[in-house]
Amino acid sequence: MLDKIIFFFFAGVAILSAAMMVTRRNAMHSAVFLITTLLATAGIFLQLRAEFIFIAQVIVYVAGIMVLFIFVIMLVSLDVAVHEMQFSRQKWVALFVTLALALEVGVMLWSSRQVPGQGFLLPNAVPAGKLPPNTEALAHGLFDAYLLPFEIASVLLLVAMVGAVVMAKKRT
Amino acid sequence: MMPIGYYLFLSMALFLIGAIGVITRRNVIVVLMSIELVLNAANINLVAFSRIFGDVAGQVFALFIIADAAAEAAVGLGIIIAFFRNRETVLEDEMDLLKW
Amino acid sequence: MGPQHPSTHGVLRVKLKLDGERVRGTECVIGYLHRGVEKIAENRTYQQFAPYVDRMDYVAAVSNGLGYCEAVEKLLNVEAPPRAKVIRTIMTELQRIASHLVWLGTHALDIGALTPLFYCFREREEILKIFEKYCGARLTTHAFRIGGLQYEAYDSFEKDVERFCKDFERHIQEYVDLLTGNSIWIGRTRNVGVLSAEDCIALGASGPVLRASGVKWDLRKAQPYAAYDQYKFEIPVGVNGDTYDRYMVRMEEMRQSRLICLQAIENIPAGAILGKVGKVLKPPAGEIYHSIEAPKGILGYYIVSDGTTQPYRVRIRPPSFINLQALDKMARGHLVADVVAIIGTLDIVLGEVDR
Amino acid sequence: MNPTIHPVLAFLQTWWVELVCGVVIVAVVPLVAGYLVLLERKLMADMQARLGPMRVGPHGLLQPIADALKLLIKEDIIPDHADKMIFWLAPVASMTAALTAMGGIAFGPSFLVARDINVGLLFVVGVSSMGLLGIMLGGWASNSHYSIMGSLRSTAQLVSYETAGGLALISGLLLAGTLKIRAIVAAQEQYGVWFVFLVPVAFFIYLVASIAETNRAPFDLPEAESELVAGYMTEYSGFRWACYFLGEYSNMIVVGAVATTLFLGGWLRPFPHVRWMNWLDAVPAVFTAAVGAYCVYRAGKQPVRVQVWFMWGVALMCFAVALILGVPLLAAPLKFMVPGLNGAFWFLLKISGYIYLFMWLRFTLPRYRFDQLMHLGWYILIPLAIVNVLAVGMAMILEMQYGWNRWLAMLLTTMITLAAALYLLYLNDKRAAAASLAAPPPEEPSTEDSYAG
Repeated sequence: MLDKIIFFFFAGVAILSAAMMVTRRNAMHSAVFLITTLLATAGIFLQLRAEFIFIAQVIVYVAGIMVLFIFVIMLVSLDVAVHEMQFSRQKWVALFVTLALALEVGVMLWSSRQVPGQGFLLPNAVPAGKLPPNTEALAHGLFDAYLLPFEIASVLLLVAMVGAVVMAKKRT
Repeated sequence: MMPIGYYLFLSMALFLIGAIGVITRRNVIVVLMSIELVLNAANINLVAFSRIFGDVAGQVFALFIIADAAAEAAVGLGIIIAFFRNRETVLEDEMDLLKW
Repeated sequence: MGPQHPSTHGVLRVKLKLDGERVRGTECVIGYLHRGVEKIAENRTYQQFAPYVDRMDYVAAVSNGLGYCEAVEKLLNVEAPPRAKVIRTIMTELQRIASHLVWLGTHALDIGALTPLFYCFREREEILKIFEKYCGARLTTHAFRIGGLQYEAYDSFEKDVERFCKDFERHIQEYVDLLTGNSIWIGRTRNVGVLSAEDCIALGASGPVLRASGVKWDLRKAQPYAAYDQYKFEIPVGVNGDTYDRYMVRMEEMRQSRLICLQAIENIPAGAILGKVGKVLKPPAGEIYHSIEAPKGILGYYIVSDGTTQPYRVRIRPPSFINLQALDKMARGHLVADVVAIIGTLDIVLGEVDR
Repeated sequence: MNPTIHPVLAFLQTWWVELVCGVVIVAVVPLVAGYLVLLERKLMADMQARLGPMRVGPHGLLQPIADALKLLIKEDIIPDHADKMIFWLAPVASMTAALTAMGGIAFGPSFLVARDINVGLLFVVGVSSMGLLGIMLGGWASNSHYSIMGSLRSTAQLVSYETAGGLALISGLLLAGTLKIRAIVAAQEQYGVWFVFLVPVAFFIYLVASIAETNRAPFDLPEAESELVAGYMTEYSGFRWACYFLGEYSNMIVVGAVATTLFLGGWLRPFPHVRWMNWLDAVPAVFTAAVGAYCVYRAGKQPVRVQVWFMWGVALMCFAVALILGVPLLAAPLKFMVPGLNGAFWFLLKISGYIYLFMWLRFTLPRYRFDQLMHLGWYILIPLAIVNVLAVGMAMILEMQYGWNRWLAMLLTTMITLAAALYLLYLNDKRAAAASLAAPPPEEPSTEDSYAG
C-alpha cells in the first residue's frame, strides 16, 4: 500500500513536471521542472531499493549536470530568445513517433496479460529483505564483472572533459 | 515493488515526453535537457528489471548511463557555449553554418 | 560602483570600464560631498574659518587645524610660543595615529578582515578621549587657535599621552600578528596597485603613498614646522610601491608617531600658550602658502589676503584629492575586488576630496 | 479494524520514529541556527573587545527570537523584473536541501534521525550539495547584477570545492570501507584511533573545502559585503532571506557532523579503548555539573535581578542535564543508556568545536580574492586531494598485502602528500610571480578628465 502511494506520487510528479519541462517557453523554467522530474525519478529508484543509484542520481544529475545546465542558461542570457518562437514545425513528426511508440508498448503490455503467472503486471520481485546491501553489491558488479566497461566509462568521461574544455575555451 | 508494467509505463511516458521535446523544441539547451530525460527513462527500466531479477547488472549499467549523461551534457554544453560565442543564438534551426 | 557602495568610504562613485572582471579604466565621479569650503572662507574672518577646516578631513581634524593656523600665523608674521608648539606636535601626532588607525581598520574590513576594525577603534577611542579632555570635542576638535592654543593642556595630559603610548606598542603588535604575516593578506595586497616613484611624483601623490614608492619625502623633515625639528624620528619608506608597502609604511609611521609623542612629553616647556595676536586679525595684504605633512599626505593652504579681516581667497591642497588621481593608474589591469583594496590603500576621505 | 484506517495506522506504527525526528528537525533546527547566529555574534564581540547583543533579554539571549519575528513580519519585496516562480522557489530549495541532509546524520549511537541507510554519508553530502541550486536560481531570478555575479561566483566556488571535499572524504572512506554512518564510527572504534590521525591531510582539505562550501570567511566571496553588497541574497528580504540564512547555518551543522563522523571519531569519547581512561565516561556529567556550579557562583555577582534569575535558570538546566547524564552512570539498571547519552554529548561537543573553528577563522582572516580562491581550489586542493586518495590507497595495499605496520604506512602516505603539497605550493608561487611580471597595466586614455576643477 505504502509502496503504491509512493510510486504513484513520484510517478505523477515525474510525468507532470516532464510535461511542464517540454512546454515552458523559458529555458530556466524548463530546467527547474527537469530537476523536479529527476528528483521524482530518484524517489522511484529509492522505492526500487536502489539506494546508490538514487544518490548517484541526486549528486550527478541534480547537483552536477543540472547545475551545469543552469550555469549555461545564465551565461547565454535568453531575454530575447524567450519571445521568439520556441517550437519548430515538426509537430506531426512528433505526434507520429509518439503514437508509434505508445502503440508498441501498449501492445506489449496487453499481450503480456495472456501469459499466466508471469505477466508484466504481476509482482514477482525478490523480496526486499533478501537483497544484498546495495552499495556493496554494486561495487562487486562494477569492479568484478564489469571492470572493463567501468574503465571505458572513465576514459569516456576524461575524453568528454578534455573535449568540453577545448571547446569552451576562448580562442586566442 | 510494484508490478513491472507500471515502471515500464512510467518509463515510456517519460521517454515519449523527452522524444517530443527533442523533436519539437528549437532551443538547443532544452533539446539537450529532453535528451537527459530520455536517458533517465531508460534508467528507470534498467533499475526496475535489476530489482525484479535481483541482479545488480541493471544498476551497474544505470550508473554507466548516468556517467554517459554527464559526459554528454559537458560536451553538449561546451558546444553550445562555443556556438553562442560565435553566432549569438541557441536556436537549432539557425545553426546552419554548413549550409553556406 | 555607485555612490552608495559599501566600500567607497563615503560617497565616491567610480565608473569602471571592465573586461570580464578585469579593470580597463576607472573614472571617479566626485562632488557628492561638496560644501564650498573654500568659498565659505571668503565670507568669514580668519578665526571664524578655523573650525571649517576641521570638517574637511574629519578623521584628522587636528592636522587640518594645525596647517591652517600655521598658515595664518605665517601671514601675520607671528609665531606660536614654544609650549604651544610642543603641545601642537603631540596632538597632531596623536591625530596621525588616530587617522592611520581608522585607515587600517577600514582597509582591513574592505579586504575582509573584520576584527582589526574593532581593535583599531578601541585604540582610537583612547586618543579621542584625550582630545575630549583637552578641548571638549572628539571629532571636529578645533583644538588650536591662530597664534597658539585655545586651551591650556589639562592636568594629567602628559600622563594620559604616556599611558596611551605605552599601551600602544603592545596593540600595534596585535595588528602585526593579525595581518603582516598572513598569507591571505599578503596575497591580497602585494603587487596590487603598484605605483612607481616617477608616477607618484608625476601625479603629485604625497604622504605614505609617495613614501611607499621609495621616495623619502616628509615635510616634517624637509621643512620642519611646529616642533618637529626637536625630535628624532625615522621616515619609513617602501620599495615596491604596492598596497602591502603602503600598509607597512603606515604601520611604521604609527610607531614613529608614538616615539615622537613619547619624546615630546618628556619636557613640555612652560610658558604662555598664545602668542601676541590681537582680537581682530588683520593680516597685511599679500599671499602665503604653507603646507604640512597631514596623515594622508601634504596638506597645503594658499591664502591671499587683501588686508581686511577676511581672506580674499583660500585654496586648499587636499592630499586625498590629489592621491585619488592615482586610482586609475593603480587599478588598471587588476580585478574589481582589487579596486576596493586600492581605494582603501589610498586612504581617501571624501570630505576632503570634495571639500 | 476499519480497512481504510488500517494502512495509515500501520504506516504510523512502522515510521513514527522517523516522523517524529522529521518534525523535530524542522522545528528545532531553525532555533538552533538562530542561536548559532547569536553565539557567533557573541564570540565575535568577545574577540573584538565589545559586548555584542545585550538588549533583548538577559545578555541578548532572546535576540534570535526577536530577529526571527522581525524577519517574519518584514515586508516581502519581490523586485519588478524578477521571475516570480523561481524567486519564490529558490530560498525554499536551499533550506529544504540543508534540512533534508540533516536527516541522514546520526547525532549519537541512539539518536539516528533516518534509518541507517546504505549510502549514509553520501546521502548527507549529496543532498546538502543540492542547496547550490537554490543559490543559483535565486541569483538568476532576482535579475540584478550583484545577485547574478554573486551566484555565478558561488556556483564556481561550490563546484570546485565540492570536488576537493569529496575527494578528501574518499580518503577517509577508504579506511572505513563503508558508507553507513554507524559502520564508519564502528570502524574508527575498531582501528582504535580517529581517522584524523591516520589521514590528517584529508581532514585538512575537508576543513578548507567545507568552509568554502558553507560560504564562510575567508571564502565568503559570494556575499562579499565590500564587493558585491550581499551576492545572491541582495534582492531578498524578510522570510525568504531567513530561509537562505537558515540553510547556510544548517549547512554548517551538516558539514560539522560529516567531519565529526568521518574524521573525528563520531560519538566515540577520546581513547575509547584505553581501560584506565574510563573515568572519561564521567566527564559529560561532571562537566555540565561544573558549568552549573559556576553559574551558581556567578549568579551572586550579577548586578541586575533578572540576570541573577537567568543565571539560576541556566544553572538548573545544567544540573538537570548533568542528572540525566550522571544517574545512568551510577544506577546499574540504567547503565544501558550511558553510551547513547554520552555519545550524543561527545558528538555535539565535536560539532561545536568544528563550528567554533569556523567562526574563529572568520574573525581572524581577511578575504581571498576570487582568482586566488579558484587557484587555491584547482591548483592546490584538488591535485592534493587526488594525490592523497592515491597515497592512502597505496598505504592500505602495503598494509593488507605486505603486512606493513599501519602507522608506518600512514606516515609514509602523509609524507608523500605533504611533499606533493610543497611542490604544488612552489609551482603556485612560481605561477603567481610569472603572472605579476607578465601583466603590465594596459594603457588606455581616460575619456574625461574628472578631476577638472
